[in-house]
Amino acid sequence: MKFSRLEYTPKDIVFGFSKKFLRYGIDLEVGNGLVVPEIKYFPRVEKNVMEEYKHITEQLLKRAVALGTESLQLETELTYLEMEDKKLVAELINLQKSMIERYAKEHGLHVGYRVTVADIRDFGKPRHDEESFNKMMEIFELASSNGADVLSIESEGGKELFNYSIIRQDLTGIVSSLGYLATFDMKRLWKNIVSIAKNKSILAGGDSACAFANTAMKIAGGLKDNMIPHSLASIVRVMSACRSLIAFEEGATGPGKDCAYENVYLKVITGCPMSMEGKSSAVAHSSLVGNIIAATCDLWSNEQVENIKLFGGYGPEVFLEILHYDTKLMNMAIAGGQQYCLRDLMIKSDKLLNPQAFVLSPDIVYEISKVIVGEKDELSRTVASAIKAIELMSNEEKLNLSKGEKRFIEMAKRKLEEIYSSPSQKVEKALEQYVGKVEKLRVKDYLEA
Amino acid sequence: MKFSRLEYTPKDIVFGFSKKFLRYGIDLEVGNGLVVPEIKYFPRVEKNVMEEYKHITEQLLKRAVALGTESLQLETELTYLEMEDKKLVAELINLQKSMIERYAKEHGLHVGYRVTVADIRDFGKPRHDEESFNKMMEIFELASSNGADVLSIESEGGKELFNYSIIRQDLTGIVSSLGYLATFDMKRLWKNIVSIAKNKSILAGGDSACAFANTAMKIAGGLKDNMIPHSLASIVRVMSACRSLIAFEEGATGPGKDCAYENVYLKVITGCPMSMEGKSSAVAHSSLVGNIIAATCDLWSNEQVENIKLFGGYGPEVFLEILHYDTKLMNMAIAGGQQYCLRDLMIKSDKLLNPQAFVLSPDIVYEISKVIVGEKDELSRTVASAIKAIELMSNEEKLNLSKGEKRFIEMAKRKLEEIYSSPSQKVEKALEQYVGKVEKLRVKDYLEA
Amino acid sequence: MSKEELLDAIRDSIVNLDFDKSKEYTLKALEAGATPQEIILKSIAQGMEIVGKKFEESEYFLSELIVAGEIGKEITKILEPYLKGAEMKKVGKVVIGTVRGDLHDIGKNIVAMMLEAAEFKVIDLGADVPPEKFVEAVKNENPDIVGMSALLTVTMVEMKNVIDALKEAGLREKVKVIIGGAAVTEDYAKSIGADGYGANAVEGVRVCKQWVKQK
Amino acid sequence: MSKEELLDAIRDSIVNLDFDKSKEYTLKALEAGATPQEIILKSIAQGMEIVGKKFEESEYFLSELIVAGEIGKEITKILEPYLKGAEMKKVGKVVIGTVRGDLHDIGKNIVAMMLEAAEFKVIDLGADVPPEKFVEAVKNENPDIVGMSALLTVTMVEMKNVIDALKEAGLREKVKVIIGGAAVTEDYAKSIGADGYGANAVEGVRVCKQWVKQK
Ligand SMILES: [Zn+2]
Ligand SMILES: [Zn+2]
Ligand SMILES: [Zn+2]
Repeated sequence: MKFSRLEYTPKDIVFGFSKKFLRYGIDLEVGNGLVVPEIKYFPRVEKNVMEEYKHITEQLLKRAVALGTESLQLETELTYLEMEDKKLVAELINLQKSMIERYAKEHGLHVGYRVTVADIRDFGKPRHDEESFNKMMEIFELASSNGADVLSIESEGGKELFNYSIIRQDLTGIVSSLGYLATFDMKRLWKNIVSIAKNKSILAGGDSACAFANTAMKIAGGLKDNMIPHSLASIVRVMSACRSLIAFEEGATGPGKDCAYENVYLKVITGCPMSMEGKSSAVAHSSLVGNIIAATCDLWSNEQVENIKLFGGYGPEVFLEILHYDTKLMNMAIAGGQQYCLRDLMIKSDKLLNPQAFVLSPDIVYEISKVIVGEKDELSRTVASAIKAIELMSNEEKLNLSKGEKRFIEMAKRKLEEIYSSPSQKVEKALEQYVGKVEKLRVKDYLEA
Repeated sequence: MKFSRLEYTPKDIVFGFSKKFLRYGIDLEVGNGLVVPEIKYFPRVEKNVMEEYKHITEQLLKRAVALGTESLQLETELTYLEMEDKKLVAELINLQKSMIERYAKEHGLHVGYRVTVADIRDFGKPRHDEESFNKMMEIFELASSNGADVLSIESEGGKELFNYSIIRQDLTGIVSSLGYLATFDMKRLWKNIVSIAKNKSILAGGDSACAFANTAMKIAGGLKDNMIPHSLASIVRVMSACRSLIAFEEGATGPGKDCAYENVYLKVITGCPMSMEGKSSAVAHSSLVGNIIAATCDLWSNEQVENIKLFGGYGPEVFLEILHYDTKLMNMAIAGGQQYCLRDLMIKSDKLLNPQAFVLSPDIVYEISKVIVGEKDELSRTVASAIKAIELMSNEEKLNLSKGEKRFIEMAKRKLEEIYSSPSQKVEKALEQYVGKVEKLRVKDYLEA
Repeated sequence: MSKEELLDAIRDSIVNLDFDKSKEYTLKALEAGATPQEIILKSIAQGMEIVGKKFEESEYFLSELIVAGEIGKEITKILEPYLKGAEMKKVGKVVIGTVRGDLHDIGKNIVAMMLEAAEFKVIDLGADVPPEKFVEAVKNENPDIVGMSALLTVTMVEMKNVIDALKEAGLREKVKVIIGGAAVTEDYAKSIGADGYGANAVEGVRVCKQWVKQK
Repeated sequence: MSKEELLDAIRDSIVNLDFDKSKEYTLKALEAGATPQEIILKSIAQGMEIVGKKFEESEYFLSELIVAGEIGKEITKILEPYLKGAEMKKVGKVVIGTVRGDLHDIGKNIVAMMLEAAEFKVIDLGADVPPEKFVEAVKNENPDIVGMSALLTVTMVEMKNVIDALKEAGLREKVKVIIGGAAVTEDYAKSIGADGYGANAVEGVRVCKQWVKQK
């Protein structure tokens, strides 16, 4: 289903409320006037995997009781190694779910449980590593039948060309990757995931462009790092939104998985509830958007923290406490009808300091999303949304842009408009030249899958 | 100087503003309409101390530049081991200060630097371990002449009796410790510290009752832990405020050091700027007051974090980023004149869930502080403020109190009123009985020092 | 009041944490012909059990458990002259202390008191205890268990020194060693060769109980 | 335009990151009698130096440094037929790869490109590289340096396996080993016996430069 209108205006979009709110898991409601903490964690390598997950789950549920956190979501992101052992995966999901059920019953907690499957494919292998693809689908099945409430993935179709292009600030390559190659892979993948989730009556959550927008953000670094332009990272984010939207077009319902900070676009376009991560995910990566991203979240997350001993407890429980207070503040605002006041502070906090934050501001998101739903196909919307973003950046005089950023923006405008004049021809021609030059790039396998 | 009136009403006290705001360090202004992050850290034991501090300082200043944190404060809390080596202390303070100066100059940062001296005294030794006392004063001198902008300590006079009493919920012992023994030690200590600071034209910051209110909070634990009553922990906090006020009566000017969450009292009574720590100090200890304590802070802190490697960087820089966004939100509220709206959300978030948060609510603080400044001496104000706290707790029907809490409150009311009828007699008589029974208690050494 | 009623009244005043009343009834019970053994078994032990149950059921606080234990101890002191050398049996003996360099002893104190409430004989060496003192105490007191606590990461390393000192003195095999404190983890316990670890006071005491049960 | 003007124009178009123009001027310069050596030294090397300086002064982005390097490489390719076997001298040779189990190669790619821009010969083994492949490459290519990258903590342990495999094959002493990636720390580098560590790409390249300078 293609989305053709927007569900919110910049005025009415706000944290805790989504038009298509959800009820799932153990009495959990998401997006119906409550922001819920979503805690993510990973085991220490040197430890027994099952024991680590048991320890993490127990400490989290205990801490929730100790703090009076009534609603929460746990997310287990399976690692590459865990993916190798199906029996282990089934056992660990079972274990976590049964612990969740026990605590929820004893203490009246409302809990959701998301399982994220790793994209283990080697895109350099024939047919895009069909064996791994099948394994991923089996793990989705396993997760569904052993207790997951929400399925997610951070899929990586197109990333081989993206990696090549991003460090060369090569916009043709970036467009070809996100607006073309990735779209084929997303459609195939999400048809499958949605059907698995529907079979088991659980939720198909969404697919964050971690390998794209998050990678660009990490490379761009701090305000003065000069690795790649922040304005480049910000149009990658916009283009990533176009790519991640495909999961919802294929039937995902959310709550969306966030890692690439593109979910505010998906919320405006789909009306589905979204997870976001911001300041508290400093434990996993620094960002320049720590407050603004909270303005529209339905679940509020910490990215991932290792199960490491800190003075105040282990990593996961410490970050659950931080998320608890963040969400409590937002929920208190909702309770008093002051959500818009708090939201506006969050937006103002970051918006003009950096282009990456700028493109997350609801008014800007709205303008760009209008362009996204107005275009006829994935490729054109990818290019057109980036052009719109560039235009809005250059028109905002108060936006903090260095000379280098301005130089890039000028260049990007020319380049993107050139591509927009005949997108598929430009991309198809460019792809011919990338083959052979870009390691592991197998264009045909995208088209045939 | 005895404080006899209150500097704020519950309506006008708010984060970022203090009547007696301060300018110090490198172009740093605290309490004049800006909340400043104060980051605390400690080195890994197995590492070279100087290298650790160098690494920590560098990562913090770099991260501040990367994020655009314009104002910040670093706090070094000297460890027991470091206190043994005066040369090392001088070198490390010198090192940190010179790094701060270099970065501040290159990047236009505004930076304050607090050094906190450890209370290494063994109160069981004759004359309260005079050798250690002298060593502490030498370290204060050293810190002053090597670059510290603010001096602080978490002094422990009275804690031997407090430790004995708190786990027996023995109110006579607690009152004798905080309202009597501790006051002698605080006066002596702070006369000395204030004079050292004045000599070097730096700031005498303050003295948090870590060994008292923080200990009580830690023992009380989560909502359902049932270790000691939370209402007991909350009156310990109020009594601790009476004790910590003495530093300011002896001439401290702030910014107050927080660890025991008593600073909102000190702010109302003295008008001096105060550091507070809340949700982001979950890394050091869990609390039930993570949001409410932010409502009135001037510096906003994380307690302490080890220099441990996390995925998003080392502990200190990760927590600086979290503090950065917390303070940015508050500062944005100030910039838009919405500080009272945000403050009220912070208060409402925690106030009624637990007695410990309840006694941090500005309206409650105001009522109790009126009692504090109205009493004639340290002992009576300690008892009277606790009685007032108990009264306000029992009068608030919406306050979440278990049966056990209510049982304790009834008992405490009777007991405290009994003490209040003739406080010095009751305390002196009780102290006679504690001697011999309480390890290391040397009552005479308090009176004679 | 009959003797039986008085024994019940002692028990109830322990449960109500009322030392004055419990003392009053104890003296009356002795007058009414109750033996010290009766008072210990029927009043104190039962009172403590009720308080313990109320704590387990989250009705009482740990601090109240401790207060009840103290009242029990005080009453036992009153009974001492009547006991004529028939000492109460202890389930085991623990030498406990906070390690050298660490002045934080409140966690250790809580464990010590809970152990006493669980009828252990506790030798408390205090805070800032050097390895030699632990060794000496093990030699002289012949305990079943040695417990060490450290709040700070910097002092945690001292725990290994104590274990090494016990080994050198040939005493390591005679005792079980348990460690705890904010900085300590289960891994650390394993890595220095401790026999057990308590994440908190309740757990620490549980481990000690299990050890003496296995004996 | 004179030969000298054309050489400057090539240099400037490299600085402006304009491949089309730089190609056009290169062909013209060759026509005007410039030798390939002149173009390499006066145009490409100087252009790269200016771009490098602009990067150091935060005027240019790292990505622009990389683009300039790519343009330089493309022009060198145009010059190849004219060079008649006189290959450009490289400052050193690096075998680089992301270790087995880790598919994250973007950090490794950045380092590889920066090394090339710094005139290293780079043998890039790609991602998910098993120890045998590192050993083989060291045998066949005889590099000065081996660089390994890992983003994940779980795959970081593979780095030790590579070093062990090099030792077993008797090749460890022939190369310097540098490691990097989000999960890696300096301590870890020391603990597995690597010679160096790069906290980021810029630092990694700096370490490599120092090593070949010391040779
Ligand atoms: Zn991700
Ligand atoms: Zn993420
Ligand atoms: Zn403290």
